[in-house]
Amino acid sequence: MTVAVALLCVVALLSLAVAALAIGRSPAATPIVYGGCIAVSSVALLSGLSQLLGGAAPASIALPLGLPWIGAHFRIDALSAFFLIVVDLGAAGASLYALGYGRHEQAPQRVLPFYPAFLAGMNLVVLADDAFSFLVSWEFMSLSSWALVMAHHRVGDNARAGYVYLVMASFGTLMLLLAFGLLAGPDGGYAFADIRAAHPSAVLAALAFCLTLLGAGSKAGLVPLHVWLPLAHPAAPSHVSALMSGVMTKVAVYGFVRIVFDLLGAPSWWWSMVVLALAGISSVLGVLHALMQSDLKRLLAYSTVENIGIIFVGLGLSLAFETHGMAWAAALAFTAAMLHVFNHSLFKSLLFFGAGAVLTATGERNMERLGGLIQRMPQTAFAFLVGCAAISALPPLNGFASEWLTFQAILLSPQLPSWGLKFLVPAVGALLALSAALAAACFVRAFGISFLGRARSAAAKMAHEVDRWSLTAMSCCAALCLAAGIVPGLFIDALAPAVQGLIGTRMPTQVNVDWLSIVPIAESRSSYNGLLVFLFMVISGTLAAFAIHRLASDRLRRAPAWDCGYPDASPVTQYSASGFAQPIRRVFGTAAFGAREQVEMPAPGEQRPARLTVTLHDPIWDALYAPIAAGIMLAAERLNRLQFLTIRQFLSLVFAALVILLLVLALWP
Amino acid sequence: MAVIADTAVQGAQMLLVLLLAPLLTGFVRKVKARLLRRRGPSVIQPYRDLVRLMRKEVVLAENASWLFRVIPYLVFAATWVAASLVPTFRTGLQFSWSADLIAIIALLGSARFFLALAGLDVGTSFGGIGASREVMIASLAEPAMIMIVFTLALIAGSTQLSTMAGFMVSPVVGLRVSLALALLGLIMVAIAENARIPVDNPATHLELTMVHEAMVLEYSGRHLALIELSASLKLLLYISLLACLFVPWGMAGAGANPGALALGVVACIGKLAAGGFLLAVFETAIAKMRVFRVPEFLGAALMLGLLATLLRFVSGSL
Amino acid sequence: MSFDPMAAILLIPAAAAGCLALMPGYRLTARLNVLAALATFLTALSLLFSRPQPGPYLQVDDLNIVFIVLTTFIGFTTSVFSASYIGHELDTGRLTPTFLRFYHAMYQVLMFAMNLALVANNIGVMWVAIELATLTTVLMVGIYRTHEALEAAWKYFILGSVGIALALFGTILIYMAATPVIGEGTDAMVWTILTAHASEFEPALLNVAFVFLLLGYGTKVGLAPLHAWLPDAHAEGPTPISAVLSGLLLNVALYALLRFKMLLAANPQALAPGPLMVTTGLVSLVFAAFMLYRRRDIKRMFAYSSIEHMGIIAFAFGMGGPLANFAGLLHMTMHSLTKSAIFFAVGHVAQVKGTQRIADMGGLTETNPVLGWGLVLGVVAIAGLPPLGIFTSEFLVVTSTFARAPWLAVILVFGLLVGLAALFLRLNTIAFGEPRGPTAKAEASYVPMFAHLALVLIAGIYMPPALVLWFQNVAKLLG
Amino acid sequence: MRGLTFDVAHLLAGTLVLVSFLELYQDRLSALLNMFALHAFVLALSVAWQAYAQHAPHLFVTAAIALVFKAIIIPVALHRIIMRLGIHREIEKVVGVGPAMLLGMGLVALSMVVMLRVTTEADPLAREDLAFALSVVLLGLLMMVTRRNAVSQVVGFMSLENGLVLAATGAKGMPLVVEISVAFSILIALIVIGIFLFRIRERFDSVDLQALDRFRGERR
Repeated sequence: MTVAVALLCVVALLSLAVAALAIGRSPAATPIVYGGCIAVSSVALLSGLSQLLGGAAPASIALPLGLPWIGAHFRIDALSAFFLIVVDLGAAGASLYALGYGRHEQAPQRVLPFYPAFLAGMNLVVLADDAFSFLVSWEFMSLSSWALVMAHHRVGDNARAGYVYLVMASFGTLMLLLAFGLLAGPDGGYAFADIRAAHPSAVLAALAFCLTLLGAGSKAGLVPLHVWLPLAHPAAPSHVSALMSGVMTKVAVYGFVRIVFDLLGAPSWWWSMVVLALAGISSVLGVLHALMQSDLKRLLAYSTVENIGIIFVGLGLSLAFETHGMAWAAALAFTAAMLHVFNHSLFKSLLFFGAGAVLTATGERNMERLGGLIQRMPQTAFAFLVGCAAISALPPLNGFASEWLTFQAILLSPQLPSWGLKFLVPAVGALLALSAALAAACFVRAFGISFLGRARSAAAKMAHEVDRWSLTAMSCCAALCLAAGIVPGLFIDALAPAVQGLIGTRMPTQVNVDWLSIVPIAESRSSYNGLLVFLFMVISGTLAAFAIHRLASDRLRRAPAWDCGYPDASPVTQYSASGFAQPIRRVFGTAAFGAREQVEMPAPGEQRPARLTVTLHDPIWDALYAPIAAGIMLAAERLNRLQFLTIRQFLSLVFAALVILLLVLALWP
Repeated sequence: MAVIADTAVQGAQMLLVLLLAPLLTGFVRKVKARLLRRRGPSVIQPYRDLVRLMRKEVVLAENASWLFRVIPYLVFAATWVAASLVPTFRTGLQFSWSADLIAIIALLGSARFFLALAGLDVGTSFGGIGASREVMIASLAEPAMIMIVFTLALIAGSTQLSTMAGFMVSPVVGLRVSLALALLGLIMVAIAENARIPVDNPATHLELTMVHEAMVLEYSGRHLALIELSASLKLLLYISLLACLFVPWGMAGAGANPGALALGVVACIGKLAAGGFLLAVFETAIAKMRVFRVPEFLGAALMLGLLATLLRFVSGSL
Repeated sequence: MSFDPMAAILLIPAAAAGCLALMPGYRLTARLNVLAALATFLTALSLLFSRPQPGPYLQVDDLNIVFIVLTTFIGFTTSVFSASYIGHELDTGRLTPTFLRFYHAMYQVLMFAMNLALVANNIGVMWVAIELATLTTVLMVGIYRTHEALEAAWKYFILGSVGIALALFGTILIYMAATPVIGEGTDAMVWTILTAHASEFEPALLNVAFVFLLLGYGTKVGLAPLHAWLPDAHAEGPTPISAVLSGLLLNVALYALLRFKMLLAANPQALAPGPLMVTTGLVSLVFAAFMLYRRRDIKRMFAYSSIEHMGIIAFAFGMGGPLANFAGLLHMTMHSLTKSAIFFAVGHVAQVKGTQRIADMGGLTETNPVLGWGLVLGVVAIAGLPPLGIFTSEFLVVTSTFARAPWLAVILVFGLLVGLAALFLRLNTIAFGEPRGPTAKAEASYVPMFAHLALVLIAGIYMPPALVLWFQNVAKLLG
Repeated sequence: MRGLTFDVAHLLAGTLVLVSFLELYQDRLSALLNMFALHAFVLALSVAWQAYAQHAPHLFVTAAIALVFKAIIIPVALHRIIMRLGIHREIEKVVGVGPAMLLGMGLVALSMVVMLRVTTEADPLAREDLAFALSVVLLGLLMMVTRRNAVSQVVGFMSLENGLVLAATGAKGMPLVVEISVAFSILIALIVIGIFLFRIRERFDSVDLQALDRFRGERR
């Protein structure tokens, strides 16, 4: 039933796309398409919710599409239902936001047709139940998002971004293709049911695991496959960026979970180590790069890399626990990962909405030219602030809840017998803590530089609050962030069936713990109550305010900023984004991204200003991708000579081929 | 009945930390002055300062935003909640389970987050300096703290402060390498977090080296009062944290009789005094380091924490 | 006498060629051309339902019916396209009416030759037909009389003749192998009889024969290193001819190869033809993928992509087995449709921009949205991205291979990825970025292009069970 | 009688191979053309003999074509062309005579090995003929790739094709032989005409005097 509804929603989305193709240029198209998307995705959302909360048995449908002798199988179980919710919640939010944001689109006919298609693709991936339809929807998702990235192909090097994105996406798809080729076996049992039934040998499973890690990892943006992400996500229109960063990466996580936890069967001991190592590196590298960006949307994209790292830490831990038969711990770690999936989809969408709002208000993405926006767009500023607090894992918001759970999972890991893990897990824990702290720094910078202080450019001075739709979308996301932060127990219970389905067990039920606090293992061991913390802060804050205003003075006088008595001339003298990041760049820079500073000091008496230039580059690009590209280009160059031979030379090629083959025949036993 | 008692104790704890915090600051200042052969201000001077600041009108920069005015209350609330959840004179507080040690650190983290924003709000260069240095310090101090928490949690098998304290008094603990490392690391972090010498100088102004003071430079009146108060609350929090983790003796257990409670309070005050005294001595003995040496200092703390955790992971007995 | 569709698909083009050679005026001739092609297509369709008995010279069976229908269909759509294309050529004066007449006549002759090669039940007739097709295309490639065109035509001519000579030698050897079993005379050249007795033939002779046939017809298929004529012939000839070359002539040659492969496969002692085809296929794929990077001429680029796909198809058939053969057939069909659609698009692009240099065209989706997006869709399809048909076949090829010979599949995937990267690198300059070059409106009929792409799209999503069953039978036939 | 047939056919085929070697040996165009005329003439003889031996009168047509067209018309025409182009003296090879000869030997050996592996079930006459035909074909191809000059390349192609005709006629009762030889004659005629039209003096791939190098695909 639910799966049918979901599929109907997909069909509706696709027909919306076709309709958009027809009416794309007319001004009425924007509200129609986005309105339709809201309606459809909320229906899909409801179906997902009913499946997950209703605790219905997995339902599946087989359609006579795709490969005829297999057909297209679609199935919805708890896991797909959960991800369906994530996808469609994000989709509904983005569409709502786009109702307002989309009006400023210069070339709507380049966005409208692909947007519903993109949503449809993501929904299909989650629903697919055989290798073929999974891959088709997977690549369809990439393709439509590529088209959306190319929407503003004339701006900057967006075209290049799209190119890198498409190549990496196809790489991922081909890797998954190989993985499925392994799992399906020579007689082509592509249906997931068959793959589950056929238990692959250890070697086969290991190979498939690596391929899956490459395939899904490249889509999720796991280091070192992340290079496309910070290029492509900012290039798209902001509501699409929100979807790509907040939702599409989660679909990639779904792919990883579906294959590794569901299809591959029992994991072997070293998988978790690979995942954990990559995840830890991703989280730290991602946030460090985010700290160095001055482009607001690129900063957000890099922070997505970090959060994907956090999610994969959870997944890796649960793999480790599963390997050593500690199902309850595995359940805890997996729940942490899923909770973070949900949370990140919320606050990353929120932040991208905010960035988009700034973009519409000022036309600027560069933080160095922003500032003081809190004065002119207070509501946006507030929503953005909530997002920043959430993503920096500050209690009582939702980011903290999931990171707290992850830490709890790490604290369980000394009981693991494997020595490799004994050394790896603490290191990963340290990396995680480091990345959390750096994330806080990163978002202090993001919010402080672009919303606080004084306007650094005329555009920022002229900014104005954005439209109602966008604000509604943002405040909805903010509200959800708060809700998920103060009552995480409800959400943990909600996604318990998904955990149960994969791990075989689940975390203890949290609802009937008193005061709605969450207790992963035991009261005496650890517990956290977002609600109470929230209440305490509110009460003590208001108490203080009330007391002071009642008993002491509440007089207030506006005056120029003091600043130690220095008359502070122009806004240029405030701290800039790069200046703010300088201490941290000094600390980590040389190691993480070969940062180089050259100071060009004019000789005494010269008039020209001194100049400080900082060069950063991604070591992974230099070490991995540049050589590959160079190699391919070199090979192309060499082979290209064959284009310019004379006919005689071509004939001699034929002749050589003939003689060689004849020789083979002559020498054939 | 018990509930009411517990709630009362919890309330007492909240009030106690609130009242003791300025006193502790004053005490530290006094001791430092004495060590420097100065008479120094009286111990209750901080109370006077606070009251005067409360009374004064607030001079607000023209372009300060609403956030700038909200932040002092936020910071104060976060710090106070954190401080009142750390057991001082009695374990098993009413609401201690509502936030474990990790959550308490995160609460302090959010206080710092907003304080840094405040530094950036007015858009002056000093505020920027303070904020950017503060987040740099925090980005190293927090992980170090988390590592230390891991160590202790792994020893005590819990991140619940009451349980940890309860475990620490029990004889099974004994002397452990990892414990020593954790203690050292925690002290270093505490110094950094409270902006004390050698990381930062609480008494300094108009210096390019200052961090915490630079952030709050634009504050005045009641706002400044709240921030000062939360600073001393934080100091108290860390000292009592050290106390309840490493010298938990004398604390009253859950549901103890008033006598025990009184004893606990006395013990707590004694510990605070001792901690303050040691801090003062240390601060007078050492010189402030350059800002760009701070990462090395904190990096050392982080390494200590990581080492301790590793030891815990590798062997249960260390 | 009663209506014999098998003869009809030969007679209609022949007759049409005759008339077109005589008739003046391009509008009329173009219409007649379309008409004749349509008629041929319809007769071919009728073959689906009423299949005549194989005679000594002609036959229709499961295998070649696929090719016949495909050929006649694309022949028809291409004639529609060429009607709109040639008009423009006439306006710009690149072609004179006399040449145009010649062009249409040749077009039908080509159709005739290809149909003959397909329905031939006789290896000799098939050889003659393919030579005829070669000669016609040579003449049409050179039709613009520019230096480059003559150059290309000449190269094609020489290499083609050598290829044909080799193929003939192979054919003779087959006959020699057959005579001891079947006896002298025509019977020893008739497919139906040959395949029936293949198992008793002299294996060593068959091996030698296959080597020659592989090289001879392989030259026509454009497998590396015999491909040299292909890119230039595509680039310099009129675009409809490029479409027919890529979409059809390569298939016809491939069909001949397949026939002989079946012959060999039927003989247990003969060396397995599979590995040979697999090797040449992989070589062509990887080689063409790398060659794509340095192309500056848009038509030459897509010619190389044809080589790439021919490599994939040869690879698939070489792997053999029901799944791979099915994939090969599907891939061949999809490639013909897609590539001809791409060449339709490219032809209009070249007319709009007035050049074939990639560097001189840009931002096509801005200036001519329909054309631009059509081209993008075509490239997406040819790059093997879902939900278009080529993905289905590539999916089958890769997965079925990976289960049997992982390393081959890895090479295959590598080649695919390299080729895809190259294609989109160029597409970025052509379709996106700042508009470059003249931005006239294209007066063109997009019907054929989008018809093909629609078919490919549908095939990617839903394949009618009848078609699948049919393909599966053929796949079994190919062994 | 059987033996005689065999020997004569054998002899003629062998002569054809020998003449191919002679062609390979020539380094003057005019001399090369004469050699080719001889080549074609020997072919004609052998085809005629096959026609007689197999009692296949239609093969006489092929023989006639070979004699008239290849042994007389084409050489004459080519003589004209080279006279006009004034290239009847020089002839530049890629590899010298010695290596070319050695290569040729190798090729003949190769074709022998390949063909004689065919078990004796096949008609011996056919086998030997095939072996020689294959060597002629390979030698022709060798000539095409070792000569720069267009005319000599044509000659190479024609002797290659002679080998084909030899094989075709060697195959007993093979239908369509006549048609095939006709088809080939047309092909060659076209090539010769092409050379004549485009005034190709140096190489095949230089369609015009000044178009030596410029138009081979896209320039670098």
